[in-house]
Amino acid sequence: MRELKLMKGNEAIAEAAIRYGVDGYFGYPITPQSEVMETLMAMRPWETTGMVVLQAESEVASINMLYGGAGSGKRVMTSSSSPGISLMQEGISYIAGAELPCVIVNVVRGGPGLGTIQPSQSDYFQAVKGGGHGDYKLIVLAPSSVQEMVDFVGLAFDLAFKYRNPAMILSDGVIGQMMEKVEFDEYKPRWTREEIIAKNPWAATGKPPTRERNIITSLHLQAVDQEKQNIKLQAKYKEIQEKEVRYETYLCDDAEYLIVAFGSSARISKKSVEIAREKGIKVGLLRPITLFPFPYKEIGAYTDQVKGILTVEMNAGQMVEDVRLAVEGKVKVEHYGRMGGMISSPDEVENALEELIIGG
Amino acid sequence: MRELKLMKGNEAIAEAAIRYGVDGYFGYPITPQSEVMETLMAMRPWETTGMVVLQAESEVASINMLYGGAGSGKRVMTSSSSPGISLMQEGISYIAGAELPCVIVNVVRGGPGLGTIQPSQSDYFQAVKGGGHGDYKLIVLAPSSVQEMVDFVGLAFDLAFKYRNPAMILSDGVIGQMMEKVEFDEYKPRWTREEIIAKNPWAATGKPPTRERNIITSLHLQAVDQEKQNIKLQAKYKEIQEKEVRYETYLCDDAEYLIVAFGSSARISKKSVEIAREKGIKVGLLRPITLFPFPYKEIGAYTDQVKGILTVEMNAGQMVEDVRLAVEGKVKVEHYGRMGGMISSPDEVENALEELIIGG
Amino acid sequence: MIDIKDIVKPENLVFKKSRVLTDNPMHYCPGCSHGVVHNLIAEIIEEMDIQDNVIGVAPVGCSVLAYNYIDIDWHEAAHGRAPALATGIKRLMPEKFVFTYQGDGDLAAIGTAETIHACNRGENITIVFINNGIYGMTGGQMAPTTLEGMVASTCPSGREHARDGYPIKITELLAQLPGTCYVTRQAVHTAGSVRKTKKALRKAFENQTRNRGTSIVEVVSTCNSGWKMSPVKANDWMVENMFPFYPLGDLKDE
Amino acid sequence: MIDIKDIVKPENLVFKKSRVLTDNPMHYCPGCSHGVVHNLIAEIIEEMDIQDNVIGVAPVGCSVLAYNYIDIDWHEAAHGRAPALATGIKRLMPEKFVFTYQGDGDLAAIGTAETIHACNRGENITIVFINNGIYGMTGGQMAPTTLEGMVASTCPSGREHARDGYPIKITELLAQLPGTCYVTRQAVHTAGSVRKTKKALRKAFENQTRNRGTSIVEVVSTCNSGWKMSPVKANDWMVENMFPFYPLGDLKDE
Amino acid sequence: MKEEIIIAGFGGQGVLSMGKILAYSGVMQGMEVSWMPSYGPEMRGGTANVTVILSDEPISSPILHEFDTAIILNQQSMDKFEKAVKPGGTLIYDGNGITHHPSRKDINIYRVDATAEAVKMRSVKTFNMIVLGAYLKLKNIVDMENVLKGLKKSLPERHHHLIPMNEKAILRGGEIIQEISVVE
Amino acid sequence: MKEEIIIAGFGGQGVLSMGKILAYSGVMQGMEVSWMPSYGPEMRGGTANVTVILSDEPISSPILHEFDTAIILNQQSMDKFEKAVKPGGTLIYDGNGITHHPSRKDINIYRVDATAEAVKMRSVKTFNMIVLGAYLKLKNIVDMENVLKGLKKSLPERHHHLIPMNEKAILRGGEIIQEISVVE
Amino acid sequence: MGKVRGAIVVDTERCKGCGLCVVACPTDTIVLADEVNGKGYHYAKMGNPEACNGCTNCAMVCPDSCITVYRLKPEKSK
Amino acid sequence: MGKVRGAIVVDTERCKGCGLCVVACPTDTIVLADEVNGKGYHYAKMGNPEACNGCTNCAMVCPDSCITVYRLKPEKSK
Ligand SMILES: Cc1ncc(C[n+]2csc(CCOP(=O)(O)OP(=O)(O)O)c2C)c(N)n1
Ligand SMILES: Cc1ncc(C[n+]2csc(CCOP(=O)(O)OP(=O)(O)O)c2C)c(N)n1
Ligand code: SF4
Ligand code: SF4
Ligand code: SF4
Ligand code: SF4
Ligand code: SF4
Ligand code: SF4
Ligand SMILES: [Mg+2]
Ligand SMILES: [Mg+2]
Repeated sequence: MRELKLMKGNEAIAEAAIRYGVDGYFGYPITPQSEVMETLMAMRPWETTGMVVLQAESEVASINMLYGGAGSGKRVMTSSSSPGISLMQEGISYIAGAELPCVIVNVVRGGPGLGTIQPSQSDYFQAVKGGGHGDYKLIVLAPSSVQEMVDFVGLAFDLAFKYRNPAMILSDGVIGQMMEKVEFDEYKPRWTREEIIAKNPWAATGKPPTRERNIITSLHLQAVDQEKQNIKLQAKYKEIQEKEVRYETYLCDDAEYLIVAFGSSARISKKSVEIAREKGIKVGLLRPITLFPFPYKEIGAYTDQVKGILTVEMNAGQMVEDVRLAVEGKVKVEHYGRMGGMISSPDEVENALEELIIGG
Repeated sequence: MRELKLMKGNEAIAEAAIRYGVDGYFGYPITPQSEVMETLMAMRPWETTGMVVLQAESEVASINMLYGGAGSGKRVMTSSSSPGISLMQEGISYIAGAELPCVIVNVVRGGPGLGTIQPSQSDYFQAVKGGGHGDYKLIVLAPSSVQEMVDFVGLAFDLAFKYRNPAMILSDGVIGQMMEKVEFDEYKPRWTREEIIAKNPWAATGKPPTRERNIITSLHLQAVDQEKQNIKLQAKYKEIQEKEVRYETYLCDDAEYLIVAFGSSARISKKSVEIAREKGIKVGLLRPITLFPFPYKEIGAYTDQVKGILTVEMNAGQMVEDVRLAVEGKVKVEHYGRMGGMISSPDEVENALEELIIGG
Repeated sequence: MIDIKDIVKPENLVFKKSRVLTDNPMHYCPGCSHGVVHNLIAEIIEEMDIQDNVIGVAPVGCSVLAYNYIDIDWHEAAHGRAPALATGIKRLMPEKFVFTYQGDGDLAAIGTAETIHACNRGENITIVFINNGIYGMTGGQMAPTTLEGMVASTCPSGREHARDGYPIKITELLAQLPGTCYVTRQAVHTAGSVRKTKKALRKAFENQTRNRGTSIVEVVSTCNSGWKMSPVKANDWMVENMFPFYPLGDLKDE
Repeated sequence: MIDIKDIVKPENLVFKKSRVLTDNPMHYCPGCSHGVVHNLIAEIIEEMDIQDNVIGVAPVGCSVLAYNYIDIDWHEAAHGRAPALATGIKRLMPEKFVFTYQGDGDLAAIGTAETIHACNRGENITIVFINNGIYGMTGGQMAPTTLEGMVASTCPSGREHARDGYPIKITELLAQLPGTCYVTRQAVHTAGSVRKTKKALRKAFENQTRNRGTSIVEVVSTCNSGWKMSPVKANDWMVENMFPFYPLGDLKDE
Repeated sequence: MKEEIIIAGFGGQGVLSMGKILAYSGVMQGMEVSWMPSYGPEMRGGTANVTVILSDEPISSPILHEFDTAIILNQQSMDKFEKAVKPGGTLIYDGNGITHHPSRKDINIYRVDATAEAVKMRSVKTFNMIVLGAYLKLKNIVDMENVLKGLKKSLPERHHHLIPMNEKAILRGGEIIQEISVVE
Repeated sequence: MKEEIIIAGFGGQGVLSMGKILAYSGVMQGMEVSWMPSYGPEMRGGTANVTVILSDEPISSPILHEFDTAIILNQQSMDKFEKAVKPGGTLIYDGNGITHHPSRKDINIYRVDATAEAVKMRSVKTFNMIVLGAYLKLKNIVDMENVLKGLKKSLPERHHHLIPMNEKAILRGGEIIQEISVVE
Repeated sequence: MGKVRGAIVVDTERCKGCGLCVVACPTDTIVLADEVNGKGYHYAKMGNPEACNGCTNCAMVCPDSCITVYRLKPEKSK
Repeated sequence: MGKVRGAIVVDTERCKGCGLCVVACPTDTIVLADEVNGKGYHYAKMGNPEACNGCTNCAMVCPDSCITVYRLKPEKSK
């Protein structure tokens, strides 16, 4: 039986990590996500599952501890919020270049700079286009409930290991701080040493006489080797784009208009859809769950059906570019968003739909 | 009379900085741009113009020295290459949030991770979409000759101060390492203390009794204040988008096809245009000089004229998204690029044009 | 009997809030040491008459809002990077007094490299270091200077060195760098200690006129919120537990 | 007379390249100290019979390609971050021998915070620190350990402390952290010094079985390319100039 | 059934935990719930508030701009949230420290002097339970049995001995709530 | 007029500075020039090469895949660049250390034993000037006067006393170049 | 010569009732009020005004600069 | 009892001619060849083979592990 609790997103993701058999967490405090590490430290998983929890001296250190840990073939995770994630960009690029699986949680707050600690979605570009240098992609999952904070821990690790690619859970202050009912699976045992070696033959676990040495690296001094690596990476990203798109629709079947929104904006937009429907406006909600891979095709398919699309984001308009790329000018696409920690009300969104899309 | 020299891009940008009256340079060695600081150290501008040159302990320190220096209302500059620029993302976001002018040079190399030191353009997304957190924009200039490395120092500073916004010169290993003829202007004097205070009344230069204290900050604890700041920033970016687009065209008047390329890819593509023209293919080249603001409208205007657009980039396809956003599905847009430090030959590009656009 | 009214007269004034402090009420928790140190800095600026010639750098931490209270030009810094900012500022404006105001998480964790290298270069700045053994702003997590056994939200059963590392005496390390000229550790829990800290701060600021290198004043402080004690109790706890590990006094004065 | 042939026989073998070294020719410049230290590490791994149980972490620097030469599992690190990687690795696999192999730019500039905090936590790892007083890989820029007056491409008229800061004795600082158990400074310019360094490295690796904290072996090295001297000249210059400032010997052995 | 509540007061008044107990009670009753605090502001002191939603159906937005009920525990919160009560909704407040009493005519207003009562009961810590009791008396959306279960779930094991005291406070709250003005 | 040249050899053979002097000579002659080195590879030793373009018109791409002339100074470079000479183009090489001599029939091949000559002239450092002299003898694209100006411009002031020695080496290069096979 | 007399004026609205002045006062002059100020704090006040000698200790340790101190020069005191 | 005799074998293709072995050899056994190897380096070789006592100093300081050392046990030497 699944266990029912009332929990904050940040607490839930911590407990989910322990239950999923994560091997290590490395992090540094920052609002609005400090409860992740606090919960782990309070639960003392090193006494139960054997999970390691360590407070690093900075986010730069955290991400590089993750880099080391991931190279061991173990399940490792960090969490932070926007400024801390910016500090991790070099490390993230290395991890992506070395093709290591790991999970990075960003509980986004408003920027730029020190900004505010209130919720935001303004790190979309950073997460999906690559905030670090070089051509790489993270697998990006956007939870919109505390339950998904829990469920996506497992999903993120599964995808990360399947593709040997870092995965990011792009959450925000709303999901991190709110409490909801949440159900947990039973504890899963951590992988044994033998399982790790069997599943991750590439891992640097000590070179036995039976194999060549394993080298975890992102370095390819010669351009021709680097290009080969880039081609390999791009092929992988293409495969992910083809196979791993996840999204959810709500009242889209007869929709004449579409709202596209992720994470907590999608929750708010759901209510806006209800308000609009009450007014007789046929609008549906498409919620991308994976931000990379983005549901380009799936959104593109609606261009025959709908007359306009509104993206709702807590930022100045970021995902809207991907939606525009998806529809290729076939229908009107507009963006509505509050910024800097302000959160739209469902009514505002509904108004925006009427003004920008239906009326506009 | 302008002075004529034969110089590497990296050397030229250093000399240009001194001549333009830059006040401070802070940097950390990394290939392929270490000559910037080496040239400055060899030229000892502190003995002539009074410019400060300091080797920082890291790129994190460099960008934060820049943050401090920029807050003084002075002209400050740093340079690095891809991994180093990734480390600067938090600082860049702060500088953008605090609305400070400064110039950051990225001599891009192939990534992700440690990658290769060979030239690349794979930091386009990072530069224009925001590698750091929060909604912000850099003014991004892409030189395609050593002369432009020189000229864009002045342009970048002028735009940076005009809009109180960090500007990036997005170069690459080709432009940084190649020598070409280059002409320099006369030395300009550095701003005097009085000029600085007059031009930059916001600068933290010590609070006289005659004004309120100046506070350089990106912090807005209350969401409503942060949103105000974000709205202000977005208005500024919009103004920049409207007023500061710069690009160059080559043989576009009668073009049936268009190549869009920036930086050193544009040089190569120019030759490809010539090759294609010799074959009787009517192709032109549009070279965005400002990557933000991107010439969306200007490229969009060609959709009535051309049958297809090829973007040529030394990456897996980044600027191509902006070109697609510009044309809104009206003409076919494809990307051609080598990666990881490999450089297309003009013939390859010309072939790609025939295959992907004309034939495809 | 003398009436209070007879005493409370302008000519009898012996102590009032510095005019370099603004009237904004401070956001700090009741009893927070930050406020006391703010006052001292304001007083010194007033006494040295350098209000128009000083620039403060406040990184993230409870005191990032110091700019609301001390009436001078300020620069916010990213967490840990104040010494780098101060380097940029001071190198470009060597005639200004430049100081950083850093917490222990800031100076001794994320900003370790920037702090050590600014000191090693002997940047001619003043570093004010508020060591309250905890991350105040983010709600009481373990800091690099948290004592062994001390409870924080990320070491809820007390710091254990095997897991969490040792409390770091960063000031002792900085004192060994040839770039530092004055390194001292003080406190502000009694009037006497406040007086000493003020002297130390004054010297640390005055050193900038002599271009002797970096001056550092550590103030062993309380964070009663993070420590989950009353302000008075926190002072006692500090005397009993922090002082033995972080003994007060000059570490270097050249 | 004995013929060479009579001597060169398997039974007379007294020294050969460790089998833990691969056959790849090293990319290092002629005479580079990195090669000597690589050999020693390979020999120790062979002698301790831990080839299947050791993980090396090599950050950017000339030795980032160490993985081509020492035949063990390796992990590349970002510039300065090897101690953080090693922390991640060792915490998750405490049964493995984990070492970092860092240059002076790496360990003492960009990686200052990671190095100090790994040592302060007493991570049970071995740090091999190649101090050649310069940034070798990027072509000879000033390092934090570059001596005063020493020429590098970013201090072409010699390091001046007023502009460039002082050379930093980071090893002395690390020795003071309670987390370190063994801190020593060695060299590899003569057969005798090579023998001593080997002993030191062996102890530093063996310490991991005793979980005593961090062991650090600094090797004062040459970078004849960066120094623009012949390898032989570079050794002499090192003895004359580096050793007085970075004296050899144990700084801590607990 | 759906009830959207804001509880607002000083940090330290137990606003968040009151909301949590209420939310947990809803869970025990088999309802959907959400609890969303005002967090931060990475600074000390100041006000705190929490939005609690109890509903029979899945909750879309945990963040609201108007409420069925506002429970208001200081003047700053009164200034901010009186106007956020839906017409016909309910406002409950503690009179302590309130200088501008609520004046809307289109909402139901109740007062519970929990601060004073807590002092009387010599257990300042149960202040928030008195308020909760007042609310529960008024809005009968969760059964007492489930409230006690919720209380138990949200208190750490080591504080379970405090449950009887809290129960008493909840009941007391129900007794002392006063109607100020009610819209018919 | 346009001449696209690659000069390739060991690091340390003065490949880059030979290219720089050639390019500077072009500048002195009023031509457009570009000089693009193989840089890095953030590691020591290995080979070095530089692409120099001299042209009457603006230069589009500084990076080429085939060349009018290849000047080849070691075996590795021979393996890499013999095939990159345009048909009808020119290959000049130093025979020292070359085990596989160039064999193409569609290009002009010349040999200049500059290593040997430099040893003879007791000035190993002028090796690259001998090679340059050989090239200039063959391809008369820049006047000697401008070459000397270029030399002066590219040497730091403190090395100007070396100019006469270098001039001698350039002239000597012109004398010792041997034709191996020439396409008519 | 009479005893030195002092007095303090507390900015009661700024005061956060931390009690540090109470402890710092050598003469036990200060107490925290039973009433609270607008922010809900039991502010500091002179409980025993005669005792104050104007030593300024309280003001120096006050984190919120709430205290102004006056001292009557002994020669002026009667 | 005869003098200890040794000999070294240099992997001349790996050798980079750095000369460190030459300096390290206590018996001046090693010289750099006039010829160069495939990479252009003047490789090390025994110039004075009789002098070698097999002390391994040269091998220990060689950065490129080019040197293998053999030693004839004294009792075996004639
Ligand atoms: C890059 C980054 N990481 C983390 C944070 C969150 N943060 C803000 S202040 C702080 C630490 C505060 O502790 P300290 O420096 O000791 O100052 P105090 O509040 O105790 O005075 C942290 C971790 C941040 N703002 N930026
Ligand atoms: C973030 C980052 N900054 C800079 C560099 C460039 N870089 C590579 S190695 C190095 C320093 C090498 O010096 P050191 O650590 O002393 O090693 P050595 O080569 O001397 O052995 C630098 C600056 C980089 N790769 N990454
Ligand atoms: S949290 Fe601590 S440091 Fe911050 S204001 Fe409160 S008492 Fe002061
Ligand atoms: S540059 Fe220096 S450290 Fe690097 S390989 Fe050459 S000699 Fe060694
Ligand atoms: S020290 Fe200041 S804030 Fe604290 S109680 Fe006394 S007057 Fe009030
Ligand atoms: S001035 Fe001195 S005696 Fe008077 S109240 Fe303050 S501390 Fe007490
Ligand atoms: S030390 Fe090694 S590489 Fe150097 S010359 Fe001797 S054998 Fe050759
Ligand atoms: S073994 Fe000893 S004696 Fe023989 S060559 Fe080597 S160093 Fe010289
Ligand atoms: Mg602190
Ligand atoms: Mg080095």
